[in-house]
Parts: sequence; C-alpha cells; structure tokens
Amino acid sequence: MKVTARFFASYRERIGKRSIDVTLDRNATVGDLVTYISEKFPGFAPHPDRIVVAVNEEYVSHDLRLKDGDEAAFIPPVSGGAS
Amino acid sequence: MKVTARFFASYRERIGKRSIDVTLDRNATVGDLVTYISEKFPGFAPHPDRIVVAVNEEYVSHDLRLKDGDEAAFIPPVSGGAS
Amino acid sequence: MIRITRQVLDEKAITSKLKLKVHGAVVTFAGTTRLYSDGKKVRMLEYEAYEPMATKKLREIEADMRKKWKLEDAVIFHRLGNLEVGEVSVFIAAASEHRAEAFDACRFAIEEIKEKVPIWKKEHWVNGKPHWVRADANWEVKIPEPKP
Amino acid sequence: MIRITRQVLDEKAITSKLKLKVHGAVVTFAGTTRLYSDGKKVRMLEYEAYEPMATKKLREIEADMRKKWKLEDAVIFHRLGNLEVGEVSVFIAAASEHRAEAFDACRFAIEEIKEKVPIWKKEHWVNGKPHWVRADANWEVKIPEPKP
Repeated sequence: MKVTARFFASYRERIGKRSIDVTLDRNATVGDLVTYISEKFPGFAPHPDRIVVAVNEEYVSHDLRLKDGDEAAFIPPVSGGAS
Repeated sequence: MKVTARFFASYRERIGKRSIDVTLDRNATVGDLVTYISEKFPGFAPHPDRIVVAVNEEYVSHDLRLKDGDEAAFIPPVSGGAS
Repeated sequence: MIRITRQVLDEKAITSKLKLKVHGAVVTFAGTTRLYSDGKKVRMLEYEAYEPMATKKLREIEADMRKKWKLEDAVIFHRLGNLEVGEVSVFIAAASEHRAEAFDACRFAIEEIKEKVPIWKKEHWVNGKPHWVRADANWEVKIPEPKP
Repeated sequence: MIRITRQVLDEKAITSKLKLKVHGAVVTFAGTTRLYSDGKKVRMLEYEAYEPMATKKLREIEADMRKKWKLEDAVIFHRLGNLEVGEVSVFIAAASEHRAEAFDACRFAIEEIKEKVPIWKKEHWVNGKPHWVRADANWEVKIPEPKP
C-alpha cells in the first residue's frame, strides 16, 4: 500500500522535502513508517521512537495500522502561541 | 476636638448628607465617632460595630484615636470592578 | 499607571499605554455591566467613588502587582458615572515576558479592586427601585498592622 | 470562532467579534514576539503551520473552553508568516458572566495551543543562524483513547 509522509518545520528542512510517498507492506504501522523514514534520513530527529505523528489530522500512536492512501504528518515539537 | 465624618453611596443616601462635622472629647476613638453617628442616625448601617472607616484615606481599626481635624470616611461594602 | 475617569474606557487606547520593550504576553480584563442582576433586567448602573482614596488604593494595587510579579508594565482604569449595560467599568492590562505573570497579576488586580477600592455602584433595574449593590452586606477589611 | 491568518491581528477588531448579550467579564490574552530568546536579540520570527490540522485543533480547543466553562463567547486567532518583535502571534478573548470563567478559559486555551496545535516558529536572531524553536526537544503527546 502507499502512504504519504509529510514533514514540517525542522523535519522538513532536515529532510529537504515537504512530503514523500512511501510503499509499505499491508498491515504496516505508523512505527514501521517512522523506522523507514529514520533509516532513509538518519539523524533528522533526536529519538525516532518518540516522533509524534498525526494521521488524517489526528495524533496517533505508533501502533496504529496505516491504510492505503493515509497521510502521516511528522510533527516536530510545537511552539506556537508565543511566551 | 473637631472631626469630619464623610458618607458615601448607601450611607450618604440614608443619612442624607455627604459629611457632618462632629465635636468629640480629646482621645476619642473611631469607635466613639461610629457610636455617635449610629445613635444620631439609627439604622443607617446593619451592624454599627462592623462599619468600615477610613481615616486620611486609609482603612483603620475602631480603636484608632482620632486627632483634631481628621477626616473619617464611612465606607459601605465596596462593589466596584463589576462581575 | 492608574486612572479614574468619567470618560468611556477605550480598551485599545489604554492597552497602547503599556510601555513595552521586551514583549511576550499581554493579558487584559474588562469588567462590563451585566444585563441581569438578581435575575432582574438592568437598565443602567451608577458608579460613585471616594476618589482620592480610590486613586490611592489603585496605586497601591498597581505597586503590589509589580512587587509580586515580574511585569513589563501594568495599567488600571476605572470608570465612574452612569453606564449602560455592556459598557466597560474597569479595564486592567498587564504585560510580562512570560504569560503566567500577566495572568496572575491581572487576576490579582481585579480581586483586590473588588475588595479594597472605595467605589460603589447603584443598580437601576428596568422595573423596581434602584439599589446600592451590597449595601446591606456586613463588610470587614483587614486593617494592615502598623509599620514599626 | 477561530481563525488562522497571515494578516496582522487587530485586537480590537477581534474582541468586537465576541457575540455578547449578558456581559460581565472579557479576558484577553495576546502572545507577542519577544525581543530576547536564550539571551539573544531577536530580529524576526517565522510562523509555519500544518494548517488543516491546526484549524481542527483550534476548533477543538474552542469547543473544550465552552464545555468546561460557562462562556458567553470565545475567539482564538493565530497568525502565520513573518513577525517582527512585539507583534501579536496569537490572540484569545473569552467572555463570561463572571470573571473566573473567562480567566480560566483564556488561560486553558493558550496552554492547550502551546501543547497541541501544529504551529512552529523559526527564530531569526540579529546575530547567528536562524533555528526552529524546540526543534530538538523530545516531544510526546497524549494520544486520546479510541472512542468505544
């Protein structure tokens, strides 16, 4: 199945792309996607197992099974709002 | 000695005056002034012994000795500020 | 900065009086005259003050805000006279580098104002005789210990 | 009402969007870009969002404010793009009959925004390379339990 990984802010700059289409095995989880990305772009995040991911605009656990066509956003620590 | 008693809001309306000049014995206290006023205008405040008084723009205890020329303001429960 | 005024309070103009250089957070509180009081519809509110003492107490509150929290600046305006429903009777703005201070200082200020500043309001309802708010409450203030 | 915008936030215009009938209290919070960060002078801040999700999260926060407290109305505006020092990046206004609710809801909103809304800022200092704020923090969010 195919999913899209999206990157923002520091992740986007370190990976050098806004998004990547990834082909994964059926039943792959968010954790599998994170592993794939962190092996392809080593060091883009300090602790890959703690990367926060949102699927379809909702924060999800790394255990979640992805579905074909899902969009998985890699969300660096947020810092909006000021002070 | 002479002191001035000033009244605000509900006290002013019940007493019907903004201020009254009162002659008191030397060494009279705020409590003596409160007693004098509440005997002269019975019922203008629910509990005379709890009337809050400010002398020279500062909240004081009923034990405070007044001095000639003092201004003693009778301060009903405040309600500024809204909500 | 504090001020007691009979003019309409312009929140933007008052907030712009804050002298800021470092920035971070600005918290404001506007107290507005409510449509209902004791379930009755309000037509108008009349604010009266013991002005010199109210000014003194507001100055003390502003000084206490600055003593208790690290603020960049703070302003308190209180209105007097006749106010219609929805008009601003008190406006407080507190600015600090970090938000906690501005929130806490602003909250502190309105609690102190309601407790200590000699300002009273008379409610005029749509129906019924006007009355002074809290006029029959038993009121006590903590008298500060005399300074040694 | 919530909005994410690249326009300058006009606090008065935003506050006037509150739909009020009963009145009582309006608390506002403005987050402004600070002059210093880590002791270094800031020249400019760049705000970026994952916009559809940020919009969704702000809507949820506004709904939570209304669920947790009795509010008359609430608005949240967040700005994106390049901001100079002292400009407002986020503005929240909460109105309630009694002041406690407006204070608590406003405070809650900014805490939630800082924790959950996918918006990031890049600091450009007067000297030195720009950096994404908190970029190297270890971050975890509480994943809500799936609904039964």
